[in-house]
Amino acid sequence: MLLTLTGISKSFGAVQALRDVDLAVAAGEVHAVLGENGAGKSTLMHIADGLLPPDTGTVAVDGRPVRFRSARDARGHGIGMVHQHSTAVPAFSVMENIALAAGWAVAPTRLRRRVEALTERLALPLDPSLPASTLSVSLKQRLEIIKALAAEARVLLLDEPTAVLAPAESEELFRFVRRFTQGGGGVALITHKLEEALAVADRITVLRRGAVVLSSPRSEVTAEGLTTAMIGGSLVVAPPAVPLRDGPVLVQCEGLEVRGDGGRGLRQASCTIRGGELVAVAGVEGNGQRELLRAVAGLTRPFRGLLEVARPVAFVPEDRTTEGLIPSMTLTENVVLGVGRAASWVTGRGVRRVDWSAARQRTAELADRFDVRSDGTEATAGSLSGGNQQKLLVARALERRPRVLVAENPTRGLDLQATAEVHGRLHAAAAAGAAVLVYSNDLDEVLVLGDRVLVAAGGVITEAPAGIDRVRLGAMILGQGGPDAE
Amino acid sequence: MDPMAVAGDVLVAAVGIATPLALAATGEVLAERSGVVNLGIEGAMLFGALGGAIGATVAGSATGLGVGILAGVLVAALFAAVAIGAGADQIITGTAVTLASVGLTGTIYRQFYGPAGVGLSLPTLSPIPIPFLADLPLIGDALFAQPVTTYLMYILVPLVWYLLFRTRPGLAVRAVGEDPTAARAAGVSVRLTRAWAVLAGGALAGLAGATLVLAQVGTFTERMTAGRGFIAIAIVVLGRWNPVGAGLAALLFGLATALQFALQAAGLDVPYQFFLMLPYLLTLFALAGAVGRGQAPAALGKSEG
Amino acid sequence: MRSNLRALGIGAAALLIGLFLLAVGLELAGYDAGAALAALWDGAFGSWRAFTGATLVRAVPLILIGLGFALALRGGALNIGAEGQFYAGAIAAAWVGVHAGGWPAWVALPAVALAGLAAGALWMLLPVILKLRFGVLEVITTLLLNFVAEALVSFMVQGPMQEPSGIYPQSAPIVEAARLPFLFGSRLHAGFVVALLVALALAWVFARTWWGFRLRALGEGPRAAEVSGRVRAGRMLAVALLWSGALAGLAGAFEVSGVSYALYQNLSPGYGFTAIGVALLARLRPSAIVLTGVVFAALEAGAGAMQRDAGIPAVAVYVVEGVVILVLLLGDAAARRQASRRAVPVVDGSP
Amino acid sequence: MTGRRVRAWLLVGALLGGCTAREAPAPFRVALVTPGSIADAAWNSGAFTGLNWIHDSLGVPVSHVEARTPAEQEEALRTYAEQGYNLVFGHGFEFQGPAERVSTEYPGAVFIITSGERVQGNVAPLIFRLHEASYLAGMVAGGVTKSGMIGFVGGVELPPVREASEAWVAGARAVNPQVRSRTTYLNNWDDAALGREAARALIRVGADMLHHNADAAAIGVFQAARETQGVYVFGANADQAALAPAQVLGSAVIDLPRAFLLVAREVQGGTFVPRVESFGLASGVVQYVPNHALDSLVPAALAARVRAAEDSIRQQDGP
Repeated sequence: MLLTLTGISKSFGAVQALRDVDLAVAAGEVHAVLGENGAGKSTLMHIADGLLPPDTGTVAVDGRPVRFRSARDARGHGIGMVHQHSTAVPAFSVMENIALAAGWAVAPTRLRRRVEALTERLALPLDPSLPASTLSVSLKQRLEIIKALAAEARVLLLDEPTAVLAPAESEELFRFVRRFTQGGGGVALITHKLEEALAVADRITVLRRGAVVLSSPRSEVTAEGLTTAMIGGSLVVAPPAVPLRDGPVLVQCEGLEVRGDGGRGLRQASCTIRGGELVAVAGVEGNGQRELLRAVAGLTRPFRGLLEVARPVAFVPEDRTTEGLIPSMTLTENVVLGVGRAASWVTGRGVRRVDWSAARQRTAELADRFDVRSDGTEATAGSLSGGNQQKLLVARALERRPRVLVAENPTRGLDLQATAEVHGRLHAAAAAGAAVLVYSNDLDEVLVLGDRVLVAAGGVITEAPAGIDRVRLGAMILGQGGPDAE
Repeated sequence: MDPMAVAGDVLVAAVGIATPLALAATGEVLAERSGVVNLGIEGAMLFGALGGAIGATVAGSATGLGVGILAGVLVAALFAAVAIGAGADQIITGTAVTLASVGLTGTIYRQFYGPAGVGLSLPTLSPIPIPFLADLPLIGDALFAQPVTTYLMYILVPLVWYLLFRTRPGLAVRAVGEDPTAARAAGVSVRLTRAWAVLAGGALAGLAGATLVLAQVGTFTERMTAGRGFIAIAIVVLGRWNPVGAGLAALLFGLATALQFALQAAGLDVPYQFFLMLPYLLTLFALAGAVGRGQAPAALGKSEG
Repeated sequence: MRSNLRALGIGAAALLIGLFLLAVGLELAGYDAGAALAALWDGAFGSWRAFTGATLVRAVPLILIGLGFALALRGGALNIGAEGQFYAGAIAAAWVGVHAGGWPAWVALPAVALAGLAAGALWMLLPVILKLRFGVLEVITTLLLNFVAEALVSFMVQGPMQEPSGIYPQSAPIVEAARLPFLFGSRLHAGFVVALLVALALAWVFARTWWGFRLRALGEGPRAAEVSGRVRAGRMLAVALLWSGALAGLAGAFEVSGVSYALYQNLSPGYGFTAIGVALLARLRPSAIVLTGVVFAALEAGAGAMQRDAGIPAVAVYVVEGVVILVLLLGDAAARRQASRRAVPVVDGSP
Repeated sequence: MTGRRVRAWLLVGALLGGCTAREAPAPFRVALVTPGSIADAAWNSGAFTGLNWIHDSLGVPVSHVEARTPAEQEEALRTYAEQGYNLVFGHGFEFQGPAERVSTEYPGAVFIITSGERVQGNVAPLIFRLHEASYLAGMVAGGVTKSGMIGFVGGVELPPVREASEAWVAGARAVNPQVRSRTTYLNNWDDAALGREAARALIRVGADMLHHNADAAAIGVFQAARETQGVYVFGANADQAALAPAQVLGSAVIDLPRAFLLVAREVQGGTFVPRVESFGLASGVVQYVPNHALDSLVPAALAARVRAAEDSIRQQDGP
């Protein structure tokens, strides 16, 4: 066994994150760790990676017990973590990032040669002198892998690696994973996607609420069995509402061009969204969809072209704690900020005042209706769990009674139950006559959610044909053919 | 009068004035590259000056430089304990450290040299002309006939540049300043790295203070740094967080100050107060012209804890 | 409410620790610490005269500048150039006050105050423009302008505003009508009441108004505030900074029209920097700034008394001020750590 | 809540005010208020020494405080008067106005204002005509200079500073009408490094004789002179030959302690009558003190001329 975790428990205050968990990664094997968000997968990986010490239990490498005091320690033992979000320093070049992670000397000429040799050997090409901030999402992930392997990792811990990738990119990643295991390495693949685990893993372990509920070879499990193990019960899913096809046009854009922050931005978009429609955008990060959504939400000014959006517009940003909520402020304050001065609790002319007791009351009602669980309206937004934060964000967006609702990755990091609830709210908003525009980097979510699907590729927005399947949509977002391709 | 000679002399003064500023600013570059703004370097300089004076009184100039550096490190350690150890706001901590330093140096000085503070007069480090180089026209004297502290500055500025941009510890310092989370994931201890950077910055600030005493005036006077630490921080911004840039920016400020006195001494019929404003206004406009938003270390000033 | 009490507790503890360290230091240096602390107390609170004429008079600029500093920092902007804005306000106020001959007090006094406000804001204009147009940090620009302001005052009192005999580096005295009336038959001028009113107004702005709320949101979560679409960061910070400068300018105006009655070069003993401590000790809360302003003023008034009655170097009080702020920061950090130990960390590698 | 907290605080102050009234004053006490640090080796430290002399010679309690701003200065005078001090020195012209205001409230106390303006009630100025000594220093400079250029470094442009600089130039021109002069101000009394740069800038434009009135910052002027061959410097306020024994040709000196003691004796003895007390060369309180180690640099004829001028100024002053 390359890596063995035995009897691991970990708690944060009153919360028991892991309870007596065992996990082993063998050479030549992909071991999938499956579970919902909050099941304890990340905590387990952080213990394996040396970022967190376990309360009890042991970590062993090659059968010998070890105590990691830091991530560097773990790396010294051949454990390499590939985080879901890039851990590259944005201002550094690719090679500086590799030097930082692997402990290599910094002298530029030698470093470049060394990096080039490595990427060639791994068959993962990457220009050493590019700044990390300019890399696409999949190249950022590639950099993460190269960083881990530069430090001579024998075990790779992959944390939700496909969450931000297009299907073809995922395929490429898994081809690399197979090469790596064939070369004698071991892989722990953390995921909440069943199909992925079934497709790639040699062995599957399911975590639920911090405990192992199932662990067996791939050959001995079924999709149904895994679902039951993950969720531990049946899901409540709101039925999709029937869209109003003939609602008024609420969003209209024509030849729209928006400059991005350093990237290419949005080069060309023409679209029409009617009230009652839920339109989902598919695309790999950095292809113009972010600029489209933010222009529709009124946050960035178009560079060129026509854009007409009915008011009021509400926006649910992807990053809940820096762009969405202010963690240090209370629920009430966050609601007041989001709803704006049109709210009933903002009174007076000239010097506008806030009637806090009215705002508190309304926040309490919203929290109740949207099932936001907290220590009350005066708790800080930072004290909420991710799912409850997202529900609060959606609640306050809807409180504006928007005619247009824009949401970026509205279920990122949420568990299945919370995801279903958020989906239900979005459908309900459309059913109530709003035009809803949603971007998700999860193709399945796009297909489940959208009445219509728009595709962002290379800064150009096109509409996907009705009834498109996952494979063709995957090809479209990589700009490989589509209905209009010449 | 030979205008070349006058220009050369102004340059000599400019380099002299720039030396402590460049030293302190280089130290601050180190700290800021690690993500820490240390407004306490004004205090560290002041303590460096006092340490330099006391050390030189007891055991000569070399000891003075050593004690000055040590005093700067101690002040930086106080700052680091509060701002990094406890994760307190850096600007506020720096202000408090400087405030306390003004009080403490004043008190210690009076304690050491009597309540009325005898005007102690220490031998200063005299200029050491470097053979051949010092004979270069115009810049020879300015650059190569200076006290040893200026040569230390010539060594330390590129050294810190090399450290930051060509070595692993430097890479760690910059990583911590750009993205502490990423640095931690790479196994770099954020607090420890920042603490070292701040302490090294304190050492340079202490050396800068000692330079004032030992290479320039030969005595300590209360509040003698007169805001040079704050100027050094502006110089860091002007030098775009690069030791070499900071060295050049310090030279610019030194030149403006030297010019200011040259203009006063030239007996022009302009109120001298406008000459006094010159270095500061020049720095302001240089900042407006030279600074882009994207230059600062991304995690600068954000306490971590 | 409970957090208010705890903050007050930490503040008081910081003060006590600072004083304790002062006493230890003084004993070590061979002074009589008991006599020194007694003198400190006497000089600050020992008599009605000391309390009003020494402590509260000093508190006025500290409170006003502290309020202005808090106003800007609540929105996330650091104004450490209050010293310069103070002088700008003093120059303008003295100019108006000297030329207000024949005006009734009810015209002259508001004119002086307005001149101070306007000049303080004007002195902030360049940093605001540099921040918005070029992205130059206001910390640096406001600081550099302090040095410029000092030279400008020097020019004014030697040049265009010098008193008629042309001998002394000070302006002519301002007219009687432009002098603030005294309160309770003491040396405390009416600027104190204005400072209290400004504190109340600012507390109300933060707690009750839409603008104040958005400013706080901008300070606590700049990205979220902007993305919410309710806050235009540049404009809001510009307004907050200009008011911050204006309040420092008002402090300068009151120092001229309530205390010195003329423009001098050395009008401020560093109010602009001490007030930073005042505002931070109060955690930027206007009501608490009144309290901490008085405490810091008392420390400085007491420092004079320490020197007068116990022979302690007056600079020693800076040590107390510095230590009080440092201890406070440590207490804060400890409280934060305790709070975060109870909370569940976000487990994605970032603390 | 705000209001309540503030009211409580005010109440505390009021209560304390009532219960700690001061005891009756001791027979005779003397106080000094300086506008800056007494660690300046010049203007302020001289006054502090004077205060100590008073303490030692008259055996009376003394007290000192630094007050940098107009507000603090008036408050310091008022507090001393309130505490019953009989004699208060305000060490600088800036104390004149505040002292007059305070004096109306406390007619019993005597306020002596160094470099003051006029007599008003019990406020009396103590004027030092330091410029008479600076004039003599200028004469020496004008006679000795080889470059024909002399320089002056001022701290802050105050009346006594300007007077000294003007007298210095006049003295030099009396000996050598061709002498050119330059004056530089620092706007600062503490920054010795700047003082040095200012002096060096003067030396660069050819000044080989320097004089100053910049307190602690002037230490840098001496440093600059020590660094440059052939440049000589004249001290101010105190005999500063020790700061640069090979470069200081002489100093324009005020014997502050002696003047302070003279006044204190009178006030203690009850013979003091408020008047403009002005000390020049004639009194011996203001002196030009040559550095005899460098006498060889000053031609005998020049030295004689300086002595003659000194005598004639003394005569004019009268006894």
